[in-house]
Amino acid sequence: MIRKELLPIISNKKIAHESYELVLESEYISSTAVPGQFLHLSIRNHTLRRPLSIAAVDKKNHTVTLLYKLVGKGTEDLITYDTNEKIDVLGPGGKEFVIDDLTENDEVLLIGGGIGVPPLHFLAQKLSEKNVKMTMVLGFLSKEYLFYEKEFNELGHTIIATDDGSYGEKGRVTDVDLSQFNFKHYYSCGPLPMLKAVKEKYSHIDGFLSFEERFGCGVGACFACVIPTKDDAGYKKICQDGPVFSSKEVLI
Amino acid sequence: MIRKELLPIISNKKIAHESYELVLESEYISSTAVPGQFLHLSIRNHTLRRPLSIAAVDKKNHTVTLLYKLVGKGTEDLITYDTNEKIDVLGPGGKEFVIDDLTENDEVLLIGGGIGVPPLHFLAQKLSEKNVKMTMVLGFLSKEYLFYEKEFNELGHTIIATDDGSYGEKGRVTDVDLSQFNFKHYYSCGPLPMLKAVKEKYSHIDGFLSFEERFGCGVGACFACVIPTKDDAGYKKICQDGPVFSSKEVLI
Amino acid sequence: MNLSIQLPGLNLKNPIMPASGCFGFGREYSQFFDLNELGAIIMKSATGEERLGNPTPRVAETASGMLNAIGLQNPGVHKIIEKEIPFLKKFDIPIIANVAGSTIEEYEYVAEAFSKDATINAIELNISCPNVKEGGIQFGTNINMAEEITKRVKAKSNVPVYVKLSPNVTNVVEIAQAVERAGADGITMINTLTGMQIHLPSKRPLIANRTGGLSGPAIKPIAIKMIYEVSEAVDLPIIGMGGISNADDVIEFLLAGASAVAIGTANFQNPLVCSEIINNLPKTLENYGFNSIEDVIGKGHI
Amino acid sequence: MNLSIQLPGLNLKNPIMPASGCFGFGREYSQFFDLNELGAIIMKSATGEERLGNPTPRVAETASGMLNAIGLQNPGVHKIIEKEIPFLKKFDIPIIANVAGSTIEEYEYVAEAFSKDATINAIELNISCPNVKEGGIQFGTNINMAEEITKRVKAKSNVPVYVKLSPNVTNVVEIAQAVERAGADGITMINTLTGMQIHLPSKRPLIANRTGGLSGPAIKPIAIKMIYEVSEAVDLPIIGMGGISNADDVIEFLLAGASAVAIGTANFQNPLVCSEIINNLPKTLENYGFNSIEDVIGKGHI
Ligand SMILES: Cc1cc2nc3c(=O)[nH]c(=O)nc-3n(C[C@H](O)[C@H](O)[C@H](O)COP(=O)(O)OP(=O)(O)OC[C@H]3O[C@@H](n4cnc5c(N)ncnc54)[C@H](O)[C@@H]3O)c2cc1C
Ligand SMILES: Cc1cc2nc3c(=O)[nH]c(=O)nc-3n(C[C@H](O)[C@H](O)[C@H](O)COP(=O)(O)OP(=O)(O)OC[C@H]3O[C@@H](n4cnc5c(N)ncnc54)[C@H](O)[C@@H]3O)c2cc1C
Ligand SMILES: Cc1cc2nc3c(=O)[nH]c(=O)nc-3n(C[C@H](O)[C@H](O)[C@H](O)COP(=O)(O)O)c2cc1C
Ligand SMILES: Cc1cc2nc3c(=O)[nH]c(=O)nc-3n(C[C@H](O)[C@H](O)[C@H](O)COP(=O)(O)O)c2cc1C
Ligand code: FES
Ligand code: FES
Repeated sequence: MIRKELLPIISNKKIAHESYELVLESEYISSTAVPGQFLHLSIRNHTLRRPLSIAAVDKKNHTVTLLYKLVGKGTEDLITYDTNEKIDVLGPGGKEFVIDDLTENDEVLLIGGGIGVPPLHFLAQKLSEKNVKMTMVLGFLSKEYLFYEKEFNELGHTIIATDDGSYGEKGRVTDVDLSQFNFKHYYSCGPLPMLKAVKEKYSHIDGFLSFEERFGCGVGACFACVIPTKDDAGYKKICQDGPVFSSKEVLI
Repeated sequence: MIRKELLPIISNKKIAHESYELVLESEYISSTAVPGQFLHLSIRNHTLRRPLSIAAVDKKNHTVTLLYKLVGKGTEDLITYDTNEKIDVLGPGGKEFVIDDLTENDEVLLIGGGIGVPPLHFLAQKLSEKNVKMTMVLGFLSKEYLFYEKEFNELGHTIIATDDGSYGEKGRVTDVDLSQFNFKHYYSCGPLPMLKAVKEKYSHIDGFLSFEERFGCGVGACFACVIPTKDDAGYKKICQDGPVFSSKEVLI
Repeated sequence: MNLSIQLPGLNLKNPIMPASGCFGFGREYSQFFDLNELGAIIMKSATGEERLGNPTPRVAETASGMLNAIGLQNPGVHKIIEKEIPFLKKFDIPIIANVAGSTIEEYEYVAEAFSKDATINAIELNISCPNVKEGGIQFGTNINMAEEITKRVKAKSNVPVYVKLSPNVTNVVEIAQAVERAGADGITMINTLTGMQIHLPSKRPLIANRTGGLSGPAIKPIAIKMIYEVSEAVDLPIIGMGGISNADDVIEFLLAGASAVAIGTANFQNPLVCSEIINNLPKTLENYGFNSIEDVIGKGHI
Repeated sequence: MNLSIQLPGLNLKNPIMPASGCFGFGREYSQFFDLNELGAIIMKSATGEERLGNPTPRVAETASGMLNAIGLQNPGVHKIIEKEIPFLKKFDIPIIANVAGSTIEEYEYVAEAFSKDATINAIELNISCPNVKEGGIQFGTNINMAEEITKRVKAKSNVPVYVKLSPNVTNVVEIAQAVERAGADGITMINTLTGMQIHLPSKRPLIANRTGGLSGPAIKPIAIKMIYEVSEAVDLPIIGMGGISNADDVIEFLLAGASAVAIGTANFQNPLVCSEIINNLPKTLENYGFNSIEDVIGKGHI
């Protein structure tokens, strides 16, 4: 269930070019959130909240980690929050990446691009607990945008790709050749063009995609965030039915 | 000349019921401001600045003191500023209380009510330097609203009046009998009804009145703050030609 | 303090209700507070058939406000009666059905369908939606069409009809008088003002529909002015809306002449805002020296 | 980067100018920066005779905006020519005289007087002031009157005439087309939206005139939308205004179709805002990949 909480900020620091890590304290969210879910942050002087995926939780220390990119007015103001402050948060929201049918030694693929990388880290944490075999392909604009490489390496086989080749493999995440693997599922999050390419390249695999859209309410009431689907309704709400959808249900 | 400065806040504390003291650091303002002038403060999230009279300056330590009453949204947000912060200020603005024709031992009357008291303190500081004999009548709603009594007593003969009689003399500042004195000038600041009563009671004396109005620009450009006057123009701007006017020129 | 107020068809325990389209059909917000606290609920606009609305992005943030171009997406009047109203029935609050359409016939059809459902207490006639190609605002910006559609919908409705006015007009008073002539039981105002935001990185209107409806605190002064004028020109009760986010705002709308208020955009920032305002209202009314809601209505007029 | 732009009668070194009524006649702001930095200056509205305006309070703060009801206070066209223009003459910037009045005859009289002064480069015809009983907005909200007054004033003017449009209309495009037919050389938009704020402690409209004009960032989406539509419907250059407070806003207005912009309310918060925007403009244009002002105008259209 979504709760409205005023959360203490443990830290809010830069981790790469235009990229920041925000750690919040919340016993409720750290103990109930699942990979794929997001928090909806109220940033001072902004009419609308901003959605950010949960990148990690620490049940023992009751912390929740968010990773965000500086893209506009809201995130510009978010970086000004200090450790001693509190921030108003709605969450956890949305549906998770489906992993219950996975068992030990199943092979899965995680593909993330830019600000789509964060939710995959939380997912990788959970999958490693299940001892699922992961191959993770993470795409960044260039070396300076790279973050969390160490954290991902600790969780499994990680391949970094940069558009300009300044680090790791040069090119897009879908250019990486993984034909030797036999994946049961793929999990992907990133910009729409990337998600389309992934869905196309791995059309033979049951995959799960996490989408983004500009939110109004973030709880399913305003119809701001719909995405076309194959069912009779013809649409689903990203904030409530998503952000994660099966590759088979969405029309993109 | 009016300057736009970002000033460090030395202190911002409560001094009486709904009444606060804000001390700012500014070499420019502390060394150039004269009694009767005001500062125009930019308070975060407010489209319009808020005018506050200068209540005291300390040339040695480069500080400027403002005293303000909590009356609405702007002042509610002003009390949230901390010592480590800075605040955007325009000033000093407006014309001063005329005192150059006063010489040692001249007798003058200062009458202030509520948030009209602050500018009189700065004036009293200047007059005491000139060894002018002052009688100061300060009106407050009740005892809990009383502030700066000690400061005024140190500068001269001070009479406190409260509407409910909870402290000092009961009644309005114009009820106080001062017939034994022979004042050369009076200087007054406070709510309009009080200024009218003062102007009427002391019509035989050349006085100076400080007025308030809702400001737009605060520099004389927008015509938001006009007050009717006897000259052919028929009006003057409180922010630029005032806030202090001679009792002979204004029509109230 | 007694917060109740009686309006045609609406027995309100307090004057606070969520605005159409900002509260869905209540389900999502019922996880944040007990909907029984509300004075009433206004449902999202309903059309004759299901509508998928406009392409996304549908919302954008503006200074103290937001733009939206949802485009009346809704499952259609019958699915609403079948699937949503049974949920709302469980609460002891008046239900206002918001009626929209592309043609007068569609409006009539939707109003008639809702009128057959005994749980609907009143109809809000939305002739002011700026985000659809046909219908909506075109009915709300023309005196004759506003009068005509109100008459026709009234004839098909067996519950009181509140007409929702658009602020995108030269003279809102004329429109209000027209719907009064046509037999409206009340007025709700204001709907959103048409606006646009251009997204600099892409050099294109941010909202896919290009224009959207402006709502939030930014438009409050416009709503107050229009309600103030309309309340002096017509004898109909007004449900006021436009930028309300706290109890002080509610009192400002009542002073301007509204008899109750609806809260829209503020729900997105704070899902508990309706509940919090209802709880703060008695204390706030007291602070300003009022003893009841009736005591405040229209008292801001000179 | 070259920020210059040529408009009828106006050779602008950059597209930034203060909006009428928010910068007086320049004197006060000249103590904050060198007025020669400006692209041009628009003077406060002038009437035939001196006017004392409305009673105070005349301004109130709103969410991301403000209300004003100055009521066209000004010393009258002759005193302005005699006392104010000599001061502005000292600067090397185009001067736009804003013309107002209660009757068409008064508008003609003021325009003619300014036309006789060689230092005036253009006239801004204010048919959109919401704060005076007669004249002003009534001319700007009626197609025929807008056309008529534009024709008549054009006939008396020997400098280009820019007509200032009111946003308080159902269809601003019709008004824009009417003034184009009447021979206007350009359009300036938008003037303020009529609004009201009720002061809770006194239970009365805060502004003595009751209603006032809403300006500031709150109205920017409405200005952008109207400029976007008008620029597609007429062939006249548009000077855009409404809530501009930084260089990004300027680019948004140019993308919407404005050829230059005016800055009003923002001057009150920051007396240096025009100067700062002019200094930031080259860098900001570069960031978004533009090489000139021409390069941006109207590029936000799909
Ligand atoms: C479910 C969900 C999870 C997300 N998780 C993350 C995350 O973990 N880390 C992260 O950095 N970002 C994430 N985003 C995107 C993030 O919400 C936006 O980048 C942010 O709201 C931008 O706010 P702003 O005010 O800074 O930018 P704005 O000024 O609003 O816009 C600046 C740019 O950001 C883009 N943008 C704005 N809002 C969104 C949005 N809702 N979705 C996608 N793009 C947007 C716009 O295209 C624009 O170019 C997520 C979005 C959703 C819907
Ligand atoms: C030249 C000048 C000097 C001033 N000096 C002081 C001072 O030293 N100390 C002090 O406490 N106040 C002073 N004031 C008044 C002060 O500016 C207002 O109280 C303040 O702006 C209120 O802002 P707000 O947002 O809190 O109140 P708002 O929410 O704007 O209004 C709340 C109440 O304050 C009153 N008010 C608002 N603005 C003004 C104004 N400009 N003038 C008078 N009343 C107003 C309104 O009537 C209203 O009832 C001065 C005003 C002027 C013009
Ligand atoms: C996202 C959104 C969706 C809306 N949908 C509708 C709608 O379907 N029908 C309607 O009559 N009004 C709709 N409105 C208008 C609101 O009901 C209300 O009139 C307007 O937003 C002003 O109130 P506010 O400032 O409190 O939001 C919508 C507003 C928003 C923000
Ligand atoms: C205090 C004030 C006074 C104004 N006076 C005039 C005026 O005399 N003539 C005029 O045409 N517009 C006048 N305006 C309108 C502005 O020129 C401008 O059109 C409007 O404020 C929108 O721009 P902004 O949001 O940048 O302020 C005035 C605006 C304000 C705030
Ligand atoms: S953001 Fe409101 S329904 Fe998804
Ligand atoms: S406040 Fe603008 S002229 Fe005085």
